[in-house]
Amino acid sequence: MSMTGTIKPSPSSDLQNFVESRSGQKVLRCYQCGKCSAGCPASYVMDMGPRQIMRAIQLGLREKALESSTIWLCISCQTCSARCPNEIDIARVMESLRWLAAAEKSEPAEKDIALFHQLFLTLIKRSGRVHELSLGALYNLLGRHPFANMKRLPGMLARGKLSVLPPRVKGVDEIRSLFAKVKAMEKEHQKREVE
Amino acid sequence: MRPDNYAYYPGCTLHSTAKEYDVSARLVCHKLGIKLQELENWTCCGASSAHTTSELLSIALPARELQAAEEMGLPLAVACAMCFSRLKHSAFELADKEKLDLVNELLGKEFHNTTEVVHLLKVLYEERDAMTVSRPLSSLKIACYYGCLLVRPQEIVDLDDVEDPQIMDQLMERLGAVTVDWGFKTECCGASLPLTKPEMVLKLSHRILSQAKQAGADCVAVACPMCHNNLDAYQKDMKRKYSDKFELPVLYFTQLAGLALGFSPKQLLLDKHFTSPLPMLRDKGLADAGIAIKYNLRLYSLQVEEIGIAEVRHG
Amino acid sequence: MAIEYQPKIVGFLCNWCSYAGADVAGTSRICYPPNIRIIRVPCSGRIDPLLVVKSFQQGADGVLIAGCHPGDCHYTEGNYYARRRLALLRPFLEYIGIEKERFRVEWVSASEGKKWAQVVSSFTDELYKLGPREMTLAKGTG
Amino acid sequence: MARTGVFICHCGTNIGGTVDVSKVLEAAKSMPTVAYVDDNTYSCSEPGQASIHDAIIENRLDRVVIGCCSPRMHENTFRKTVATAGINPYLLEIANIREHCSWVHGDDKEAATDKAIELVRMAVAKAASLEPLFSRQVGLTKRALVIGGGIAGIQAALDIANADYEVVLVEREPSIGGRMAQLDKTFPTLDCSACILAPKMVDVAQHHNITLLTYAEVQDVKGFVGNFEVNILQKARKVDHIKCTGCGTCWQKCLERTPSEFNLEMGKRSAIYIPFPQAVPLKPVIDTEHCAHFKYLEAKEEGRDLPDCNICQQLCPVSAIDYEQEDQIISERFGAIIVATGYQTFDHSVYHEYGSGRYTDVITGLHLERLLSASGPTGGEVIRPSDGLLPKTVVFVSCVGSRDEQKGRSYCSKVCCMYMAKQAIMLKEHDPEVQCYIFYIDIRAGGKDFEEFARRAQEEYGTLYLRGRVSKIYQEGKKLIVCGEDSLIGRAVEIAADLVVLATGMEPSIGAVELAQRLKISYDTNNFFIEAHPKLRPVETNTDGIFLAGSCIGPKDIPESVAQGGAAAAKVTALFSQDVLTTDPMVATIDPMLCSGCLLCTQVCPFNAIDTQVTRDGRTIALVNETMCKGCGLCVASCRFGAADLRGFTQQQILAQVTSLWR
Repeated sequence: MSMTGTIKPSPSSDLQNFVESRSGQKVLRCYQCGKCSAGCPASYVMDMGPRQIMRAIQLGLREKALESSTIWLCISCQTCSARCPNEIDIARVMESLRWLAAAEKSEPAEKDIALFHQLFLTLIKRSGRVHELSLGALYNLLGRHPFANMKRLPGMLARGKLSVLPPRVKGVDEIRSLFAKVKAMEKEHQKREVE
Repeated sequence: MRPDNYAYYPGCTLHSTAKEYDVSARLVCHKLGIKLQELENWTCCGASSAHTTSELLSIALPARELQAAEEMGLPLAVACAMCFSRLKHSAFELADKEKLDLVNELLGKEFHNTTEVVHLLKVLYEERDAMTVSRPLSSLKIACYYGCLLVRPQEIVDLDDVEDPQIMDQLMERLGAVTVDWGFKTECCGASLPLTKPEMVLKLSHRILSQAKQAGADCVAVACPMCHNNLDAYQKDMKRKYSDKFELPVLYFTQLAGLALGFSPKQLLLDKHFTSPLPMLRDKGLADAGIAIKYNLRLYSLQVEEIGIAEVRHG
Repeated sequence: MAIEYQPKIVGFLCNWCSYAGADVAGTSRICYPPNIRIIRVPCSGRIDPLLVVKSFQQGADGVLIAGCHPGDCHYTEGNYYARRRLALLRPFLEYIGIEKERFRVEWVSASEGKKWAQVVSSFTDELYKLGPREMTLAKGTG
Repeated sequence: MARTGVFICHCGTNIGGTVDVSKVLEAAKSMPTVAYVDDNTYSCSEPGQASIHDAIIENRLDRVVIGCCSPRMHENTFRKTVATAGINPYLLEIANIREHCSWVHGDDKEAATDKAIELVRMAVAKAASLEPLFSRQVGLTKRALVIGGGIAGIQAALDIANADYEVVLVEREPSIGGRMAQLDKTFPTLDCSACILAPKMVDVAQHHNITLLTYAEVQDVKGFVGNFEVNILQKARKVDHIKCTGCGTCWQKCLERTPSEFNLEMGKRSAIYIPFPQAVPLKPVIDTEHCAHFKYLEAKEEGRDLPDCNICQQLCPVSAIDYEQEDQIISERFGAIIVATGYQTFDHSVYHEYGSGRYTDVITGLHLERLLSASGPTGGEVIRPSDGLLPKTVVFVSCVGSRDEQKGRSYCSKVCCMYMAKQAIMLKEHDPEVQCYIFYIDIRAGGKDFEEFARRAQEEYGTLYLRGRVSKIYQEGKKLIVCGEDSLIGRAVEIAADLVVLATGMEPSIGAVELAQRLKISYDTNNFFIEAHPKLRPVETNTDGIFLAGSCIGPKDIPESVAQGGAAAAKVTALFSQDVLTTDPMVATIDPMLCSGCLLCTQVCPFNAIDTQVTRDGRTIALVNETMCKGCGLCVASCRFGAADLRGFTQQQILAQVTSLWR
């Protein structure tokens, strides 16, 4: 999405409606003071601060919001929500934007983080719990940064903090069907939204 | 009348990287006559990944555990701040009848969303007056670090003030320790990003540690495995990056409670940290062997029985 | 022919707080259901229980009384008398077959335009839920 | 049979745009007693009133109903109108079809019209049973009470006194002067606050028409316009101010030292003290909590042993020190009251993210005023409270306790933007090496020469304005790290400051609510007092004879407070220019035939307005004192025999309104 050229503000856009209905937050309450961006631990690596995301929603700039790295770099620490003078739960707004981005399968600006979450869920689906060793290994393999974060591995193993074998839980089949049902439901839901 | 019997949800990390949190929690609760019954076949709460990608999943996964606890008819004690947050959020969302029906359909179970979710910190805090402190931490200056997920958002987790929480401080003071007044109790440490954004975790965690140090703390007390990992495991890298002169041990509040109640550092797995607290504990005269307890950790269903004096290692 | 049920509310408002509060709702253009008919009285303490009973007898679906918050009465203590007097009235209303939900006493200050709108809205909603009164004692037709 | 005229006002489109006026007129025609209907674009306008006046005469109307705005707005206007047409002014009834109808049902024109018709019908029904009323005349006490000795109260007191009426000025603190006395310079002119205030304070002290009661509080208020009875608590000063010459020996020789409230605890004062050098009256009070003598007495009570001290008593050349002096109640009569109780600064301890007092070098704007002031604790040298060093980097944080719903303060405190600019300028004047940063959300400089002043702070004094609200302040070594965002560039900013100044907002002075309840005036959700009309009656309250001035109504700067002080004074002098007051005739009546003499009414009446009389047949019955009665109607509702009734709101009239709804 080009950062140059003029923008066309579209008040009370679909984007705004989606965010407001899914997050329960009133986007227009934001008066752009920037306390959120100022306190956000991740803002310095984001392409837009939380304040700018709120603005993008107010202006109805769909791509700008959904293609930002911000929504993926948000750690949900909720510092913004805790301090917002207008009592907007900005973390929830971010959350709702991620859902929309995921639903629209729009290319995530932070592929690694998206990948991480995806693997995380895959592991849950497979064994019910997260096996950190596998998580790390898979992430490094698929993320094409084979040696990321290996420093601590020996230490972890030495301290018996990482079990080599993934845990086994009886509830796994339950979990798998749960995942399946959720997927189906969400598909259904999206269809309805489209229509 | 506070319950002395809880359903217990350790969460994934407490069975691997945060083993010591699990063990110390169980030991302390045992000593206080609080029964922790681990949920059978519990599964992951979905952590940040679920609520990042799917609203439904982020409610359904924790709901599964809530339902299990409901069946046991017990309040659900949680150790990990992330799990705590997710379970609380799920319960909060499920106040909406529609969502509850949806989730019941997903789980294929009767769930009425009656489970009370409590964090272990709150459990011990409620217990503080009943504790018999055999090894006061009086020589210790502690910076209590709560992290973000434990206290936010107030209207959902409702544990303590979001900017200046107090209950861990009060608990530590009850155990004889001195707590420092500092401004970083709830600043974020980088949460689940070490894998994806290590440099960010370094920056944030370093700032927290140096603030704790400046406030004059001997160590930091935490109540969250992620916080612990971020603050404990990366101190070598911080030294390199920020040429820090100091190391600051990071302990779980349950380990500190364990010390005060007389367990030995070894029993509390205090030797498992990357930044070893043992030297510090030795200067403070808190490292001697405590009451000997024989226990084995196989299957993580801790059977504990107190026997004689001699220190016994765990199998 | 069947006309759809439109609850009619008689509202007795004290001049100094609640009537002014209702004015503020107007000046700030806060919309609320049109079912209420406001009668201005100097003080909630002026409201004779008889006026409430009469309103119901005439066919009111609900009666709302609003005055200054306790402690804020323009006449020092009028609203305290009102509170006690109207508390005694409630069981009597039930006795003569009027659901207690149909009678409300609220404190609305001169600045609480929003609260006034909320009070009227929620009361009106409740009366819609309750449905029409069976006119046990009413001589009016409602 | 009454002949009622119904007039419906369009109020431009305010009513006409929503309510179908023609329908209302049509319906009104068929209402009982209605003899004439008409509409006006603006009934309150001169042509509008004229047409009503003429219609009354031409159609021999004897009742008037006007469907328009709230009676709280124009009832008096129209009473005058009908009076000019020869009808008793109380034969008028207003149907509030604007505030209670068109403005709140804009979403449903049809429903609004139906409702308007019913409101008019109710009014017509009531009008039919209205009776002519005649007001009485009572004398008035031409003395004014001014509560609060800040700049607004001082101005009000002086103006009334200069109009040659007596004034009593009551101030809670030992000296008048209020907040303005604590300020160093004033924006945008930069003249010295004390220098322009002190002369006025002296005028007050010396004025032959002003009685100054400092260290005193209003305890309770009875009565009504023209005749208020007020009890004032004069706290014991332990110093006889008649004898005292203010020579200063006592407060110079006193050995005790305790934090000075006036200097916000940054300096110390003696136990017998005047709060600041220019204090008026320049006579001390003893703070018994910290005075060694009183501590000794207390200890003796409890059987403990403490050294006694009475240096002040020994050294006082006129033996004015009176340890035995007690609190006393002063009862006075007043015709009017002006409330000017001002503001206090917001307590920032709820801002944990700013340290909530944890960091000594995070101060408030008012602290900085004291540090800048030559009469302040540091003699005008701005130093860091923690280590006394001179700050070179100073960061201002705006909107602390303003525009922040999360902290329960939604309003803008109005003066902060300007005082920050002023303080930035003054800091640079004091020390050219100082660099000031101001974090702001908006620069609100709406006032004469304000914008120009704020620009000077930036252009001439190099103050760097950063647009964003600060999220966090923490200590790093000797520096304070201030974390904000520059929202114009869209990046987070961190500044290492030597001194941080929180621009804390204004909130009503402590005790405002209690005072409002004593005076029976209303206050808003932020506890600011409510004016009778925000636009047209800005210094009146809804209680006749009680007026407001200054920041007790809402945040204000000095010129506005002075203007309001003068305005309130003008209202009072206008009131006092009359020799008698006409009372509201809407008072209670008691029917001697129905009165059983139970005298319950005498007990419930809040104004002791019900006397008793003995009838010819020897019965003792109740009798309303019409000058005392305020027309609340409590007696009416509590009279078991229906003997009591209230003129203008009679049982019959109200019942008529009710029943008209189901005709």
